[in-house]
Amino acid sequence: MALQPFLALGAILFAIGAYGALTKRNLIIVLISLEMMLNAANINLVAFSHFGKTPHVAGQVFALFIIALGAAEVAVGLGILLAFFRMRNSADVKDASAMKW
Amino acid sequence: MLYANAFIFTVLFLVVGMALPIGALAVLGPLLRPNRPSAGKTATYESGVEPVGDARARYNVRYYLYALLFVVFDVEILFLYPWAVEYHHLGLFGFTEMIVFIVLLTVGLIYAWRKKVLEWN
Amino acid sequence: MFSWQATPLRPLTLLGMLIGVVVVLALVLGIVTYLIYFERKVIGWMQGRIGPNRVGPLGLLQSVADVLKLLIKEDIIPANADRALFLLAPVIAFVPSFMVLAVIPYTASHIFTANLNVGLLYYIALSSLTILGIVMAGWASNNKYSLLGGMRSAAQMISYEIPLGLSVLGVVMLAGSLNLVTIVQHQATDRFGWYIIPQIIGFVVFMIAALAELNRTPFDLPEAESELVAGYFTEYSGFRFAFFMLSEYVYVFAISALATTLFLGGWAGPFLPSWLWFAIKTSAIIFFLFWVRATMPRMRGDQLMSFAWKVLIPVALFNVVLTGALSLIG
Amino acid sequence: MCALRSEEMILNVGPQHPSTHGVFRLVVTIDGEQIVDADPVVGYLHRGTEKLAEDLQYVQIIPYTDRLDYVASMLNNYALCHTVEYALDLEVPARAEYLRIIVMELQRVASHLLFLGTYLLDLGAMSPFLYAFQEREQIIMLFNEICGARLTYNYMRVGGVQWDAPPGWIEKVRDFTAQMQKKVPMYHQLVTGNEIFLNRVRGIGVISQEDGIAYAMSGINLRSTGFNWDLRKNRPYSIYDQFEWAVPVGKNGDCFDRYFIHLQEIEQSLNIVAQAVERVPDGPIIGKVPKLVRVPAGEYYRGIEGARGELGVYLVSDGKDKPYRLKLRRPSFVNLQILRKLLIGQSMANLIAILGAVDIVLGEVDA
Amino acid sequence: MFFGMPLTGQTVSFFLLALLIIASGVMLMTLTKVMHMAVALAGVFLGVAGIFILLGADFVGMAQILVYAGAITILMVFALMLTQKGDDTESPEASTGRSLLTLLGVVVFTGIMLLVLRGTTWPYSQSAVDPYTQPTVVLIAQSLYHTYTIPFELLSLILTAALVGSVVIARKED
Amino acid sequence: MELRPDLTLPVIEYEGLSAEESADLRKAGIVLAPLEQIKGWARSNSLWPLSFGLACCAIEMMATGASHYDLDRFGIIFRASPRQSDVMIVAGTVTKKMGPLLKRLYDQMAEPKWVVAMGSCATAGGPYVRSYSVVKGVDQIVPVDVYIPGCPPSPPALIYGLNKLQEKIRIEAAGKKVPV
Amino acid sequence: MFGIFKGLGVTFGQMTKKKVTLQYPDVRINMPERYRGIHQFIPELCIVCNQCARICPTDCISLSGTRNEDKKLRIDTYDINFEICILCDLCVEVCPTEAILMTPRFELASYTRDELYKDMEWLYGNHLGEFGSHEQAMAAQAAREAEHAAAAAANGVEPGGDS
Ligand code: SF4
Ligand code: SF4
Ligand code: SF4
Repeated sequence: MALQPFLALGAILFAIGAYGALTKRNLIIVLISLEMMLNAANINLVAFSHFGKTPHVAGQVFALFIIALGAAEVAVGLGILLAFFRMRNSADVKDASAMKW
Repeated sequence: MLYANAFIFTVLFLVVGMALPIGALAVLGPLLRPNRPSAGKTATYESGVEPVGDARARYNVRYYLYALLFVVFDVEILFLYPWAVEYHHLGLFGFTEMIVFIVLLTVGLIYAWRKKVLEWN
Repeated sequence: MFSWQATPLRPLTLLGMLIGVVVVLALVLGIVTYLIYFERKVIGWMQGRIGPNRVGPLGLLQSVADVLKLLIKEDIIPANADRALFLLAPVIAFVPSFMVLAVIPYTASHIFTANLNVGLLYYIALSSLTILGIVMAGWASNNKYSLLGGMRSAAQMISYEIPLGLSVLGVVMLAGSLNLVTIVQHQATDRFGWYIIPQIIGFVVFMIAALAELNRTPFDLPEAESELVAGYFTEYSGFRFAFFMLSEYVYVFAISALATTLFLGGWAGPFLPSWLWFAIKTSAIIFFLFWVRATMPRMRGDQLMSFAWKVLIPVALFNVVLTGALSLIG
Repeated sequence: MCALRSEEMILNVGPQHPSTHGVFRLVVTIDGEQIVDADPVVGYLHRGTEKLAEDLQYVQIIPYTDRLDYVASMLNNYALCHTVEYALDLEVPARAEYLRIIVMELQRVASHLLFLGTYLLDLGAMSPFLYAFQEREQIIMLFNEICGARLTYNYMRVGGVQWDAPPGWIEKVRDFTAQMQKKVPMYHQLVTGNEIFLNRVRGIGVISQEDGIAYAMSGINLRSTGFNWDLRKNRPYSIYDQFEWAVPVGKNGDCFDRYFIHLQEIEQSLNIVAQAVERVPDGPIIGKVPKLVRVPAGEYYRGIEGARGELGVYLVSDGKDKPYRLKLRRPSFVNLQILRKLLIGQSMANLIAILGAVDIVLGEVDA
Repeated sequence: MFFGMPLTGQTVSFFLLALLIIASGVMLMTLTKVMHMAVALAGVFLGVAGIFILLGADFVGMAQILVYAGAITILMVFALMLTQKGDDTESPEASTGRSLLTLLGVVVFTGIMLLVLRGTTWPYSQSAVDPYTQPTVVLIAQSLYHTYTIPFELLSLILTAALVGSVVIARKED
Repeated sequence: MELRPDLTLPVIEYEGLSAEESADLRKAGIVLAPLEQIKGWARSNSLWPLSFGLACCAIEMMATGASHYDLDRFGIIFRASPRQSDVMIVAGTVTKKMGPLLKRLYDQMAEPKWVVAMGSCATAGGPYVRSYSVVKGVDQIVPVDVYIPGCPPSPPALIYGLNKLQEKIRIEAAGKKVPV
Repeated sequence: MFGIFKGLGVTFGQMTKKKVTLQYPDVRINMPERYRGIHQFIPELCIVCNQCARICPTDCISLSGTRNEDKKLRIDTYDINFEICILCDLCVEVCPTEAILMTPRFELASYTRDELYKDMEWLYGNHLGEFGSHEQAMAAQAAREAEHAAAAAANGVEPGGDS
């Protein structure tokens, strides 16, 4: 196995996530898309840790950090979203763009 | 790559584990089961009476809060595992390191406790 | 002795593994069938009854009849249900329950065991996937009892997963490994013997959390008959329902096996063959689970949740710190 | 600001539901896990007993009373016979009175045992249910021997009882009483001390004394609030005044008190039975009653202490052999009225504990 | 040979996993019912976990299953249940034009990326560390608790902050 | 208790079957015969009733499930949801208000399903046969397989009735008709 | 905490106790003498006074008789409808000649409702059941119980006795 396929997969996953983040209207789905982008990044990190010039476990450690940060991000993101939802009774991006709350 | 064999073994568990329900439900089942759906039969059950309203109402925020706590603590546990594995070699430094970590999260737990997140009603 | 563990991957190795997996599957199906029988008998005895005794000698074929019956029973897909998820949910719930069995070291020679370095974590991670199946079942049924049952079940299982994960940390610290095989081997040489002795707090927390993870009395709230009819599988019939039962009982076996491995020295023991030791220890834990079921009333939802967060998690954390401190000193 | 609050949902509990003890239906409106409204729907077992009775001779009505509160048939039998005897001003032979007391108090024990069993089953404990049924089965067998039926006894008659005790029966009752008195501590060990159980019933479903009286409650539900009211003591009938026994009362009016009084009443009833079996006199078992009972015209009411409260029979007669109107005061039905008040604001899990402790029997609620 | 690669178990697994990930991802974008999306999401997460394991990072793979497939998916499902009503669906895009444009942009971006990936020669060695000589957990622990102590402690701070923050936000009303 | 000579034994001979065959069916051993008979064996030995008590008879039904009679011996365990139950034991009085609900519950049970009318109320209205609010027999609402007279039928009578139902299932699986 | 352990002790203690379960239908259940089961009717004794039919709260007895040459009434038909009979015993209570009796028989489940409508002949032969005579019934029962005891001994199970 070579490195490229993994990087390519990461890129594709990232692209799917980006598409979702840009077009979806449900804020939770947008958040999900963001998580997918983080996952794509993790694939790259782990792939480099396996194949890199000097393979090292550091890539995996960073992937772990990103996983943890992703969890924190989801927690806070959903919290904000729920607060917003409480104001507007909607989880739609369009309603959020007003940002006057 | 012999260690990978172990993972292949688990993958086989996945395959066989999926094959069983699929085989039983999708293949064997239709051959053996009677199937006579009717409007009455497929109606939603609710103690024998007609249900009022949709079941999929919005749910109490409490469930969500528990899930939230769960995510945070899950991550904590995750970081405790490598620590526990290496504990013998980490010594006092590792111990204090982890105490700080645990204390910080306990602060979060106590905060949630005080904020009555852990209360049901 | 043939072992696929050290053989490079070739078709023959693969075949060997496949046979191993199928053997495990067959064994598990048999074990589950007789677990149900055993449960009915034990609970019956504790209630002054006999339990099944008429189907086959001593009623031994009772569960066989039940399974066969469920197989040939119509399964209903409610009109209001979300068809796709309704069909998928039992599979999502069952597959992880079977997969966790891959890492359990049943015998001294690990032909049926994936000797993973992260075995313990593998168990905990995979078993959490079942929750998704349960929530999906509750949601897809579009039935109020199911949905409430599914939500409660999920909330309960996630809450108790934390103490479960924390309670085994002490064992990991003592053994210095997440590999279940290594953990068993360590127990054989450890100066304290089985980890139930130095890790008694961990063991108690583990057993309580395990009961809750299994949705068994006194934590059987989600499928509490008297409130929510049958909980998240209220709308399930026939073999789909059987798969929920199956995964429940596979978990009963799996978690007892895990407890045996972590705290009771796994397969190790004198004189008898290793698999027999394993079976004896696991049966003892399973018996305990049934015994509790025959005795306890059910806990109330809010008490159940606050028990997990306010009692079990602090105790488990304390256990980790205590184990750490003690092994620093000693 | 309440958008995040879950929406209210209407959930039907019953009529086919494992914990409604029959075909009782409760329409609860819940918000998340909290009950905001509860609406009991009765009538799924309305069988028109009172109307049927208008077309039946008094002796024919007795089998129908069996089927009212079907877990305490002896007491129902007695309520009717007692009212008719009162109307006729009949003397009941002493042996009959003793036999009546014995079966009635055994019936109370059986009924309370059934309550204990089903209540604990509702709370998720399986074994106490089966243990309670084991003891109850022994009482049922005793009844079976004396009157040949297990549930619908049709045992009492106007002026006495239908069957005398078979040989050895009194001794069997004595043995059973002694044995059962030893069994009660087992329930305390198994249930009363169990922390999980205590947490579920302590302080739950509290009825205040004022409420209890305002809702015309009676029986254990009323006594649990600390109000000492037992018709056997307060308006004595039969020969209850000849025995030594106490009326257990509670303090807090919560589910635990109701559970606990049930157990204490079992002890007290056994106490009465133990005294009664020692003194059963010889003699006839039925008084001088005309073959066809005709109640003189007028209105009569007698209330007795049923297993669930004041069981009253209100009889209007126009002098014929059939009642002109028969109205039954069914304690379950009256006690049920407080349910809504108790349930609102509680969580779903408490619903079961509260509903079970109010202890209704559908045959009696719907009649 | 398979896409210019030798047909080994690893290659096959990679392609299967990639298929799972991409299919789940595409499903996630095209499904209309939000609950179905949650299942697709679990598919993506599990697939990625598989990739990690394939790369020898078994601990990270398990972490991925534990945190993403187990915890975050459930949290998402709960959040969906909390905010959705009934059999809610993701409403079809209001402006199809915009999403088409986005799609185009994303496809172009991906194409460029892939081309770049292809064009670059990545200097890698196959020899350095056989990840299986020592359990990865141990390696991770060593670097986590020696080299990356500060980030690790910061992480716990962040987690606590996230917990407190989201509790504050989510429970503002009472 | 001593033997009572004047009691009958519940021995049933099946029409169209030899004595041995009947005995076989009664014994409920595995019939090494066509698929249908195995189906009959499984179904008859795993009858899960819907826990559904209507009135007084339900108390006797509970007593039958309790330790002294122990329905679990026959593999009979009560299920709370009609989806998972095979047999509906109508234990008690069916009122006109309850009738439609009972039908609905019956409809919601999965095939194959059976109905046992327990007690004279469910059979024909019983003591309330002249009442204005009672359905005169549950067979007016759902098809009934076994009627158990009695008011209430004692636990052994219920067991006898359920055994008859098991026999009916086996006979029908063997392609025969139950003797009427 | 100790309450829980006490409870566990109670259930465990129960496990070794003798089981109370009656092994019906393998072992007969002997209902007490007075048990109110299915009726038996003895035509020779009946004087067709009609009291039983009149007292029956559910009207499930129908009878008819004719007057003999010797001016005595003779019963012709006597049917009890067990669909609605509630086994209340009132008919037995009023019968002046004990022509109608109750037997401890309870096994009358049937596949049809019609089968529950029993005529005089059936009621007469009721206490004999499918056996020609009392001796036969008893022998069959003894054989059955012996077989069960043997099977139980082979299986090592306590045969359920009476409680
Ligand atoms: S048949 Fe008799 S015991 Fe059964 S429900 Fe009807 S009245 Fe009650
Ligand atoms: S037992 Fe009662 S219901 Fe039956 S026939 Fe006699 S009087 Fe009528
Ligand atoms: S009461 Fe007795 S004698 Fe009179 S008709 Fe009836 S059975 Fe015959």
